[in-house]
Amino acid sequence: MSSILFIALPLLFGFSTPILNKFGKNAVVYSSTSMQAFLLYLAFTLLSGNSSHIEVISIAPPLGISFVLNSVSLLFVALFTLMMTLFSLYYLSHRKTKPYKNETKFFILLNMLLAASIGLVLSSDIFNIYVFFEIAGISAYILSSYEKTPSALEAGLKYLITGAVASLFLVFAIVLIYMNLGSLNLAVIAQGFETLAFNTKLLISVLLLIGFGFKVEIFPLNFWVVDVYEGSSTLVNSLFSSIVVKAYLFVFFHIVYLFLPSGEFSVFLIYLGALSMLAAEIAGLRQTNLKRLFAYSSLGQVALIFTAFAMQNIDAVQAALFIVVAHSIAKFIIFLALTNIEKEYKSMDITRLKELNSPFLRAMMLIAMLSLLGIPLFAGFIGKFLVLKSLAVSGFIGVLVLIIIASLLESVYYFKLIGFMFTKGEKREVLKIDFIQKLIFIILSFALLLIGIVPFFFSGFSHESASIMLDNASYILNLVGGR
Amino acid sequence: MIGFTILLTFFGIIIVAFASITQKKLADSIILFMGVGLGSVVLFFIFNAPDVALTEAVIGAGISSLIFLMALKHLKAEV
Amino acid sequence: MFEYLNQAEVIKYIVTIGSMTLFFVGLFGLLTQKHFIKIFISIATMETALFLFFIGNMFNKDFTAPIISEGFTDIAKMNDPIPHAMILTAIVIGMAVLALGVSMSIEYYKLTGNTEIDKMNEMRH
Amino acid sequence: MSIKRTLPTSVLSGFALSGAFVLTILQLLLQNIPKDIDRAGDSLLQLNASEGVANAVTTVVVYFRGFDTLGEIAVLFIAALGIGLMLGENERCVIKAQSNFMLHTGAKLLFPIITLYGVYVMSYGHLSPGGGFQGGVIIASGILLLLISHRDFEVPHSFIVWLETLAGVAYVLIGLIGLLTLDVFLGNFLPHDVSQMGLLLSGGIIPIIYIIVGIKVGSEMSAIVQSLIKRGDNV
Repeated sequence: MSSILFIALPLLFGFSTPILNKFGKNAVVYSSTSMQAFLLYLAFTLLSGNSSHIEVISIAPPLGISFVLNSVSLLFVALFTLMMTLFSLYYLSHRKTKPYKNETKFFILLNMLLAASIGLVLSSDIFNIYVFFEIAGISAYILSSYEKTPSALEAGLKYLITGAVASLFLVFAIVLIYMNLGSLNLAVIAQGFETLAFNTKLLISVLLLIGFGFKVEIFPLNFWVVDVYEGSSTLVNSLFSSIVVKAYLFVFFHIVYLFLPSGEFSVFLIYLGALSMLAAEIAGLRQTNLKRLFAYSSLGQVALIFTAFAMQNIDAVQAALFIVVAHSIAKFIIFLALTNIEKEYKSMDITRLKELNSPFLRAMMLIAMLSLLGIPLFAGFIGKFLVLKSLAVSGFIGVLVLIIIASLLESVYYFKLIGFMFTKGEKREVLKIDFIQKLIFIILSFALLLIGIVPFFFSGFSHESASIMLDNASYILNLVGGR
Repeated sequence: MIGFTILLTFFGIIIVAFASITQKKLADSIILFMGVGLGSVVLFFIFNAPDVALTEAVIGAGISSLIFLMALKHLKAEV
Repeated sequence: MFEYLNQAEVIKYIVTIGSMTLFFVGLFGLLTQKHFIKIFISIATMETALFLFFIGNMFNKDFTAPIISEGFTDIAKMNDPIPHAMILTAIVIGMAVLALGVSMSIEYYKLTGNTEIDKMNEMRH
Repeated sequence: MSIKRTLPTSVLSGFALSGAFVLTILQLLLQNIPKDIDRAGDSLLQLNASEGVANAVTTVVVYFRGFDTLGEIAVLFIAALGIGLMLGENERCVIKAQSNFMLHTGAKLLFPIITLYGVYVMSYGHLSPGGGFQGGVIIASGILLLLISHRDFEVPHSFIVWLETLAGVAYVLIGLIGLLTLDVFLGNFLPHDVSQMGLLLSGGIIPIIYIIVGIKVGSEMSAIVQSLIKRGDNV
């Protein structure tokens, strides 16, 4: 089976939507959802087998573009297709009550976003990564201002301007890489990057850090994130925090591992991540708007993943992969639950949780929040535990303390929210939830509990993925042969 | 001669770009921005990149300035 | 006159310094200007500066354009086509993003009457 | 009588900040001017000779780095969609053209010439400078001319949509046919004999793809231009 299908099929469905539109109003929605489900099926069949291969586009790797499918990129592909399929299914029931205008355009954007995030993960060519970076960015800008309210447009504009500046710096880095190394293939660049002069290396790393820093929401460059989360619709936010930022995180660290396998740069990144986490959690304490609050929580979690990835050892990368999965699922649950709350109560103030009258939603949000906090028996625990453990082993005691403080701050506002949810007060009438939506919530929270209770069940796979992600030599060997 | 041409064109582009950015009137700054595009077309042509020059001519100097101009029209239409 | 300007080294210096100055002009505009259109013009200027930097640095004045035609068939003496292809792609992408941004700011203006980036404050409660 | 003009601090600090940033970059760049090394482009030039295409840039854009181009037209597609969405459903025709007789007739006369030139640039992209992007945009600028000069002129929206859909689907399908026949996505499965170089029908799939790209780019650009000029016809 060919990995190009993961990108070509969503692109094909995106392009052909106007034709599909002729077959009736629902044709686009249903066909896109079933295409995503097919990709999900494909991803899981590949996950169960032991498959690793290189997909060549036009000409062979060092010169042409190629896509590398191994167990770690497959993990991300499976995660993205799962999230996107569940999102489309959720939307199928959401549209009965509150459909978007121009649903076909909405689904084009979803398909393009899926194709681009998968492309970011699979691609092994840095200019191709830039192209996917832009596709994912543009679909995200439009999705965030999709509702065309003033705040949605403001969010979209802020997102677009920062995104344009970010891509500018990325292009600068790519230009310098090609000028100095004469290739765009990640493997060839990784081979030659060591030999560059220190100044050039420094310049390229800093430019890459600025370019990706905007997108992976790291401390000085994340001023726009919270406004974007607040301005965009709650439904779309679930995509931002579970797909878009994860794709950027993966590709950033994929590049960091290949270009700068060790050294001061990664220590710098570890401190940067820990500081961003602390900053995000401190800012999160004062929020009274649910969307803003969860946006800050997302920033904190992403910074934690950033720190874990930056450690560059197997334990930490394994931890990062666990947190990626746990955070994606948990934030997905939370934003979908918030969509339900917003639809019914028309407000996003945190005191609104007191009036929430739906035992089901309360239970789901509780599971997701406990998982985000890293309570034992929930999926977030194993990741956080492994991060702290490997920080202690590697001797980053200062970082360890920073992360523990940040986690405590995080637990303060989460327990405040949980308190709000379970105070006896004036309750509204019961919030009805559609059967499909209930099913999605149950599947996701079951996944969180499964990972939390039997993490050792997944540890073999995560260990293999982490070691593959760190194994530069075989990546380079696969791409360029014995050169 | 080639070096001198490059130097002169760069000099012109930079001055025009600075004027375009600091100009008070938006219409002026858009027209000046077209000048930046034009200068870079000349440079791309000198740099043996006729394809890029053609693209920059139709897109960088042409369509995108027109998009800006139309946007200006929209922004002023309802003052 | 000005023969020394024709050396390959000197051309590279001219290109680097010139394009970085252009980049500086764009960055200056991005940091100081407030109107949306000015912001987009600054970003476009920075993009143009990068493209000039790249193509100019990869340019060799003794070589020809990478097109085989009568009299120009020596493959070894052609300029590298990859930068040209990359810049071709990047120009189109940059234009698409700018056009989208412009249309978003038009719509934002229609709804709020605001054209300045500093006054975007729908979110501050 | 002198008016003292003082610059606001924000301008000064912006100047200082950007100046410092760019000077640092410049310093680092000038210390290491890249040497002439073997780059991927040189190998591609060698390979290009075997594809039967005169313009190496076209081969690189359309074939060797064909996936970038696919992504690029996806970017344009989404951008056109977003612009249609943003400017879609308000009042019609904000920009009212006050065209006189000369502009009216001149535009009518020029439009066929511009279109012809666009088609030429598009279909000779593999032999001379130019190609799909440039040709498509040239055709779109011809349409822009008509839009400005003729108040009632309008390209039917459904026509644009069909063109861009068919072009996009055709591009991906050509890629998939390559996957089926040669086991390589976007493989050049049509005959591309070097001896044919210089003819209009040479280079296998390369000119075909570039024409498809041209149609796609032309229709996207026309859609963008039209939705910026006439708001309201793009749903």
